[in-house]
Amino acid sequence: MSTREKTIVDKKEIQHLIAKRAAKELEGPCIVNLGIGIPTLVAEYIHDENVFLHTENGLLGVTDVEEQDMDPNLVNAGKLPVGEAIGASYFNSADSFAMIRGGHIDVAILGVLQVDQTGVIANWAVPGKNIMGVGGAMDLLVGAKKVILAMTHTNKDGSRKILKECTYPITSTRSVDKIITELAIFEVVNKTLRLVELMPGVTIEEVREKTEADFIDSLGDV
Amino acid sequence: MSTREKTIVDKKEIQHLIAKRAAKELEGPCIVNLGIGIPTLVAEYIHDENVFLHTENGLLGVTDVEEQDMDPNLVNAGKLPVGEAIGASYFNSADSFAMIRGGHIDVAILGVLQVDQTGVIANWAVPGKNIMGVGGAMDLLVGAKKVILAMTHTNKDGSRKILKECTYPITSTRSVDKIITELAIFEVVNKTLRLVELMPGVTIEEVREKTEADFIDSLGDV
Amino acid sequence: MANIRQDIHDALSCIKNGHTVMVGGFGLVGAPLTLIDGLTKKDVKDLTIISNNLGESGKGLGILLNQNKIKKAIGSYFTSNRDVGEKYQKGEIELQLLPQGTLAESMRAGGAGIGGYYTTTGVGTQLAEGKEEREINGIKYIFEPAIRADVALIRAYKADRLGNLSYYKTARNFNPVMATAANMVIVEVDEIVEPGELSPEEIITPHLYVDYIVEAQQVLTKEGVVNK
Amino acid sequence: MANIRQDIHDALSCIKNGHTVMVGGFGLVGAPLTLIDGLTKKDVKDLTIISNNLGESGKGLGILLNQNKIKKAIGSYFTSNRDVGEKYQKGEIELQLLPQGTLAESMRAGGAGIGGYYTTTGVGTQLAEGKEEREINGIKYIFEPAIRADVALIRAYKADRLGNLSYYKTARNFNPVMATAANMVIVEVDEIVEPGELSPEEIITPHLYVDYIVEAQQVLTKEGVVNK
Repeated sequence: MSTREKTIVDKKEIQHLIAKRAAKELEGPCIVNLGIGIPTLVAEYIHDENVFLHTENGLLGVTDVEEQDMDPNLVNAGKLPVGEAIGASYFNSADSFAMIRGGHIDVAILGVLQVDQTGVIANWAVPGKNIMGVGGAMDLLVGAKKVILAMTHTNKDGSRKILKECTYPITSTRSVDKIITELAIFEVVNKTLRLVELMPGVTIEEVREKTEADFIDSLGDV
Repeated sequence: MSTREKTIVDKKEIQHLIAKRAAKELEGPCIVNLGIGIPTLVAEYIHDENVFLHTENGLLGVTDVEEQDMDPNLVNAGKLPVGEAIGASYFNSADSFAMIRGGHIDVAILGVLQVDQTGVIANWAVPGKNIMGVGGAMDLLVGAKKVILAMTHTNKDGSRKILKECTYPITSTRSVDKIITELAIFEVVNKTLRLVELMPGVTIEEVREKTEADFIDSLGDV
Repeated sequence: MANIRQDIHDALSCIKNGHTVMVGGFGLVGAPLTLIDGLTKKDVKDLTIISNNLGESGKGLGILLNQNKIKKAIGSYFTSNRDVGEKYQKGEIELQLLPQGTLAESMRAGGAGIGGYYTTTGVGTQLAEGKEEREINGIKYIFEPAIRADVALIRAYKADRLGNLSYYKTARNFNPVMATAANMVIVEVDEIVEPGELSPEEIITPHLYVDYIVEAQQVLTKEGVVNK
Repeated sequence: MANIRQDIHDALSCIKNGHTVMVGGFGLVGAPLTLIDGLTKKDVKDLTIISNNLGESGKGLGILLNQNKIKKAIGSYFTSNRDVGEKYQKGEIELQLLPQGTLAESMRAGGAGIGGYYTTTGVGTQLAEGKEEREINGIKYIFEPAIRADVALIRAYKADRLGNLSYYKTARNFNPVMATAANMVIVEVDEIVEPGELSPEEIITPHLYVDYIVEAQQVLTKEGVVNK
């Protein structure tokens, strides 16, 4: 295996590690919206039949689909083919976002570019590049009852993403509730990050090194 | 036949005379909403299959219904039993009023308490009485492309209803487009009433006597 | 996901004194007759009722009115119940009259996270008094705030066990909109079916809007309201 | 009631230079591929396109973009077509980016006679710059005006001859909302059926919203867009 191939495998493994841990946060009955990227992978690890997936392009009751059953007109928000669960329903974009913005989604799991130490995120634009896409990110941030980030702890180049302050344009003034990475789990309480869990084999020193944001060590708390 | 019975028959005859004449205004394809009272009777005189009736409680494609087919859960805005046409559809109250307020109804035929000489109407409240009902009257006034009144020319006691100015609270600042009574037909052009037609056997003198509003005699106009 | 309740009283236990309660239906058509009946048997007061009508004299919400459980009513057409006027004259009830389209749209706004909106309906009339007027692209509008409730009592035709709802003909009316605009949504249905029995096309209210389901014990027939 | 047109060019004849055109679809799913293709063959310019995306590079609306027929685009996610950025850098296109929920809701407002509304989405972000902020019941909202178009090009699954429309799974997306918010609505469908063949429950867009119907000549398959 080449180094590049190895890196890709590692990257994929890390993404699945994060997704699998994020799935543990979901206890039915609940309505969940999964963002593009790592959050989409979370679906593979949900085994609770009372966790219902909502996708903003107009479907409640998203399931996996086998290759042979793929339908080009049945996709999720990432435009990937999906299946429909028993009891699924379809609705138009205005009705779908009315669900999101009206507070009817229990949990949104999202990816980010940056998150600051108050839990405010940036996930839709990079300064200096053309700002051309926002999709449903801002809607989910204001609407979902609980927002969980499923993200790699650092960027590909090793630079940090959990910062004192976002340098990219923020998505909302609302703080997320939880941050899940391949290294650790933080809860956001009163605009403060609390480290509540380390992933297996990770030390708090490593987390400190790879996190710019201030956080409280709450590992010992019950 | 007693005088009272005779009066009732006359009243019904007059109502049907007005409704029948109003139906002539409807040329398909068009979407029509019929108000409560005389306007509801218009349905009986529509023979153009491209005239589609909308009722604000959530049905496009209202038809008559035979006694034996009446369904207590299928009614019009006046809560009278109706039938559903081939190609009919149902929708909720918000969607139904979105149709009305969004300008998707071609013609509304309404009853009134009063109409003034600029075509502004009053049909929802009487001063001194409890103001307790407005229903969809204000919505239809602002939303329908064309509003036609189907009304008796005077009140039961002979008092006039087509006035210089409404003394009852107005329904909208928008003028109606046409007024149809058992005596005459007026068009409202630039906030001015134009008498365009006399009903059979009626003289302009009778119309003048029973109309307080100023109007232009446009009977001779082509 | 919805919970199915056998006992009406139990289903209504979340309704407290002073609550705002939406009640579906256009007259008796599509009204949650069983839940309304349950409410008349419940010890509760100072309710604000949001419903197009307040039933008829001594029927449906009209019973609740006569029991003096209603402090305030928001609707578009109270005229269908003559008792409302009497109560109003005596100062025993507060009324807020809205055009029917505004009533429906304000609920939709409440359910969709919208704070308020501008409509042309009512501009220049007595019902616009005290409301902010604003010109947008040369057209005059008035501001209408969103409406929400603590509890919505609605009626549907069929529910699957997840809580997906279908409706029957014009018995749909305000019910799907109210299902979106309350903290707690209680539905009475003619029939409870298994998930999958309602086709995705038939599902008008997806289950994320529904909290409790009861089977209807009272139904509207040609002969009036009867026990099932 | 809708008119059925055999000729795509004929169906598109109402689109003029400078018009604002809504185009349905979420990416290529539910996009009116045949009508877009027709538009690329039509001599027209200075269009404002309202669509969630601008197709992909060289596909769908992407062709129209490369033909320089688009003066301005309003959408939520132009990132799916890398050509958009290049055009934007060269100053050849004006972009208005809206959150996807705001895009959809503003169209609904446009179709429902609402002048504008207050949403929490975007508050405190760069996309709120220049927008009126207002506090309602202690919550901050921004004002968003309604959106309408001269013409909407949409895709549905089946149409009956009256113009009633049904949709296919997630190919529904923006199509039903756009059908309400344009002066002229042109629909392409997979199949035209007789009135009565669509059940009232299946009809998502009632015929009062539809002006012209054409049969789709291009369809999205697993292998991409193919001619029917």
